[in-house]
Amino acid sequence: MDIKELYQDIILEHGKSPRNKGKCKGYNHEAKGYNPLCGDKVHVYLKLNDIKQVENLTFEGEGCAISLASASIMTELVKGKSVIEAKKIMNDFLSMIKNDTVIKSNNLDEDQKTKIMSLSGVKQFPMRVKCATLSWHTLNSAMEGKKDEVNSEAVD
Amino acid sequence: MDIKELYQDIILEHGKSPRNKGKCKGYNHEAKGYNPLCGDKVHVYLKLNDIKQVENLTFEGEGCAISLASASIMTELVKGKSVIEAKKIMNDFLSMIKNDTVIKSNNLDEDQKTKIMSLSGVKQFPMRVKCATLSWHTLNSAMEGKKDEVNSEAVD
Amino acid sequence: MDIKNIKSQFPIFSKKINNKPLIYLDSSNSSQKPLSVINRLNDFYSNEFSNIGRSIHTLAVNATNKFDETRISVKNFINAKSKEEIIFTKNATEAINLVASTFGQQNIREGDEIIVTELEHHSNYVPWHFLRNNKKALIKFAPINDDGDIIIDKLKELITSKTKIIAVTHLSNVTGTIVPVKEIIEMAHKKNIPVLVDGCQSAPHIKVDVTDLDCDFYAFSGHKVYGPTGVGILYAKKKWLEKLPPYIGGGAMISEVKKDKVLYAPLPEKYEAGTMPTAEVITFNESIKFLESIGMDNLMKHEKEITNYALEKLKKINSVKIIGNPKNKAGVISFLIKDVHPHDIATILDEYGVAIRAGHHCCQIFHEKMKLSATARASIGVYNTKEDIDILVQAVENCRKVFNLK
Amino acid sequence: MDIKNIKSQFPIFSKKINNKPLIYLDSSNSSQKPLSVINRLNDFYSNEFSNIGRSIHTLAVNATNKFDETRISVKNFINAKSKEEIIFTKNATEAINLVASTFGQQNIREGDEIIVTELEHHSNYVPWHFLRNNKKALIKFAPINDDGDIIIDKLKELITSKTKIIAVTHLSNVTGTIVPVKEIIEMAHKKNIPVLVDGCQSAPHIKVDVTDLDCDFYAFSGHKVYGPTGVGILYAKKKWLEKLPPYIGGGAMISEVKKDKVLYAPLPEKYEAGTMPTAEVITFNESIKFLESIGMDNLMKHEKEITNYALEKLKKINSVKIIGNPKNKAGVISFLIKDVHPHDIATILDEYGVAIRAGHHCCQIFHEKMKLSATARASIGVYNTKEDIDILVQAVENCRKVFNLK
Ligand SMILES: Cc1ncc(COP(=O)(O)O)c(C=O)c1O
Ligand SMILES: Cc1ncc(COP(=O)(O)O)c(C=O)c1O
Repeated sequence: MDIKELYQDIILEHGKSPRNKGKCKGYNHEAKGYNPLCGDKVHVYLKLNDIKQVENLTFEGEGCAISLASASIMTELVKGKSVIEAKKIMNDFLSMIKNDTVIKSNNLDEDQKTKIMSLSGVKQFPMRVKCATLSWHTLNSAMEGKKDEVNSEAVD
Repeated sequence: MDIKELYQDIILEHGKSPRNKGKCKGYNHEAKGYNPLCGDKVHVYLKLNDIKQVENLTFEGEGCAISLASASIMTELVKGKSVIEAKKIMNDFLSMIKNDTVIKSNNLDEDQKTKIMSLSGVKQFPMRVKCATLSWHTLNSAMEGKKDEVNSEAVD
Repeated sequence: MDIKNIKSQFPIFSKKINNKPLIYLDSSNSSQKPLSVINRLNDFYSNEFSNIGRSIHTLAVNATNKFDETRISVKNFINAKSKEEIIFTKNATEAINLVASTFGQQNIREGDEIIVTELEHHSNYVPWHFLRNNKKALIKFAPINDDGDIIIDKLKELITSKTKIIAVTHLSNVTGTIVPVKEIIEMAHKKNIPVLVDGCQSAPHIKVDVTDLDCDFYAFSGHKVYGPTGVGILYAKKKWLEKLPPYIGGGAMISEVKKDKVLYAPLPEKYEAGTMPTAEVITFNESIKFLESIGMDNLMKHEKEITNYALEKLKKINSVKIIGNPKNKAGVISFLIKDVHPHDIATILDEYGVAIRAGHHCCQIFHEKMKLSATARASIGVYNTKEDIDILVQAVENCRKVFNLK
Repeated sequence: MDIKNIKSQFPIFSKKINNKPLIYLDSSNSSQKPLSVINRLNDFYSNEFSNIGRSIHTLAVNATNKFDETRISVKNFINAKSKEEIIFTKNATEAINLVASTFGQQNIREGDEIIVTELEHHSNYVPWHFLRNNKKALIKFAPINDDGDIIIDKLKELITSKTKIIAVTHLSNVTGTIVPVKEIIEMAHKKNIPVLVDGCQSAPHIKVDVTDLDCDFYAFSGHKVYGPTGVGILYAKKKWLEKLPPYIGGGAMISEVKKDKVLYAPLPEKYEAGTMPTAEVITFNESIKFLESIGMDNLMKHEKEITNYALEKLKKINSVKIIGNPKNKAGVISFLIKDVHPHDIATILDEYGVAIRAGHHCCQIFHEKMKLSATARASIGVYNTKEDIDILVQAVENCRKVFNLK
């Protein structure tokens, strides 16, 4: 197994220059995530509109290339989607990472699919799966309006 | 090794009917001893006269045959002796039990020597050495007027 | 797994004591370890060792996962609802102290009452005594009868509006009494009083279901359940673990540390400070697997058979007196031999290769109540056989001979 | 003993990680175990297992004696005055909590001050934080400079008439700083302030003499000193152990238990409640023997050589930054690689079989001070060689390649 499978160019690029960083204006949902294993932290800001669509989605956080890239790609993919669609994408993503299944969502274009698939190398590195999933679990928590901090130990 | 080497008749007899039990009148020294390993307890009452002679020596206590016999024999042997002689007997006894040496004291008669030697079987039973020595350490403590409870863990 | 031949799985039984085969009847004190447990420990240190939860290299991640697997096994073993309710400590004593200290800090005020019983091990009394000392609380002792059964009605009478917690053993380590803790818990919960169950002796010997019992806290030790020393387990309902303050502070139990504040980690880490008994916890999974391979029902049946056989045989010896006669009794048999002190019994039995315990078994309250200073105790483990009991009985019969008693 | 070939004594080094030989550079986290230690554990469980201090059968007495032998070895290892000053805990974290809790109970009042340093591990801060919370005490942090040295003059200035205790690490687990604790202790004692030394990193790496240091408390962990997990050690001056209240309550730490009072056991049992990590403590004697067979002087010389070699090589890599540059440095090297996050470094190194740690190493105060969120840390043990360092350096150089950085 080659380490470059994990560190694909898309990941490195998103890791270096993550999209949608910061606190978005008018967010009405938020959640914090924490990975006690490595100390990664993420704070997700979500603006849902009246018809339960993701109008805006940003994040703040510190972490490794994998976690930043995953959060960055997530914001790109989910923005504009409905909550239901967002959850589908998330479930697709999680099962890809964990069970090596393919992306089934039919609401991602090819470019988006390439992006999400670039994270699939993580599945070969079990110790890094949590880095990749933390932001997604945190988004989920924000969508569901849970109060507790997401702890990647508890959800994976 | 025969268990009867430990439980010689003299020991069984002293264990069953220990001599000098109780609190002697006019005692002016006392000490308590405790064996945390098995819970044996002994309380020694000592009356020293002006010329540092053991005028009376008794004990209270609960315990196994070995500890009662040892305390009983001790009171018999030490009564009437000077503190210096008593210490000699004690050291003789302790080294007999631990290092298998013979009794050197020249202030014990044959009968007394037989009694003290009856405890020599204990040296084959390391786990019971403390039962045999507790009352002696406690006597020593009483003679030296120490305040602390004798703890057989600490002295052996 | 054939329970009759289980001894062969324990390396120590090939050992001779005083030139006799080892007859180990001190399992209430600590159990012997099967080969699978010893091998796992060996294997972990030889091939997999790493600290857990801190590093992300291969060895560390593997160890972290294995550690978590034991937590899940323990959860299933006692039927807890979630693995976050399982906290690893160093022994049951620490587990009980954890509860007494954190629960006490938050809930015990001057004049409050704590109920324990006359059957309790020192480890389920001294931690409460600390609260009595520090908080000016009161401790009430639920009395036992001569059979060694807790008098439940009297326990009930002790409950007042000031009662803050009840701490009770599930299985006495002196009389083998199986305590009807479920009944006590129901009674207590009616008055909103939480109950801690000392499960040190129940975990190895009877099927335990903390969800069915509905206890608030349940503590036991790995070393009595065919596991390594150095691991204790606290089960606690999540609502308590979330509400109570942390116990030991340090690495791994924090989520954020600043100069002016400290935030604690989520469960279960909140209660697991510093480097855990990593190898021991990981190995403990094998102990649970060992018990599962036997099946708790089979184990109970086997131990019951051996216990009944032992009681029957011992009762036939004239000078022997069995201490306690509880309604529901497990394989713990404390006894006396007329005119032979328990310590002398222990030494004489040891000459026969028979390992028992003599003393107060960390239950001075019980012994004082029964007006005894010490007892001899033979306690049964899954490896004991009727042949072991025959040798015990022979050795017991010889005690009086050694003492020249008829 | 030939220190160059010492790796062969550690079974784990025959293991492959990602098809590469294991290069273990995470010893500050926990050390690997030599065969003699693993074998002793195996042997104890297979042939000698019994609980200690409670039963008087042959196995129990043997185990009790062996346990005591380790206590004496530990006493000699750190040159304590008597074995009663050696208390076994589950880890260093518990040892520090023991002191903070019992010392705090007796000596800390509202407004009192505790001094720690910016170098401390969470385990030597959170226990004091508990006192701050519960007793309304204050914690003052002795500052460090950019080299990672404690500014002793500033520490001195922090001392007031309200300072009740100083807790300081002997050797930093982030920068490798060897702290001049003797100087701090002298300064503190002039004002009658006791000092706790966190010896977790000094015990494995430098010669420790608690009598010469004159520290009041010294805590360390067995698992970092080539010993099993599950054992910690607290050294404390007898006068403190006699004066302070007990910590954990239960079996074995009592001398007499009645319904209305509890008398505690003499030292060291007073602080050793419940079943101890028996097998672990007994086995730990082999760890000390292992270190003695090498000789701490030889060990220090060897580790110094490897450390210097590593520093020299790493410093030559352009994008690498070593964190801290203390006056007196042991084999703990925290570093950064420009534009590569420490967790990514750890993963990439792991692909080369190189185990390091990434994160805050339980020292968030230090990282905050240095304005870092995480660092990568290579820490050296007695088994590391120059060849290990060569592979580390190669792997580090490759990190930027993997990241497409020039
Ligand atoms: C300096 C220092 N102090 C305290 C600790 C805590 O030791 P343990 O986790 O063994 O309790 C460690 C190790 O993690 C350490 O490096
Ligand atoms: C009923 C009971 N409670 C508590 C304990 C304490 O367990 P440990 O010594 O493992 O902490 C024991 C065993 O000694 C016990 O039998």
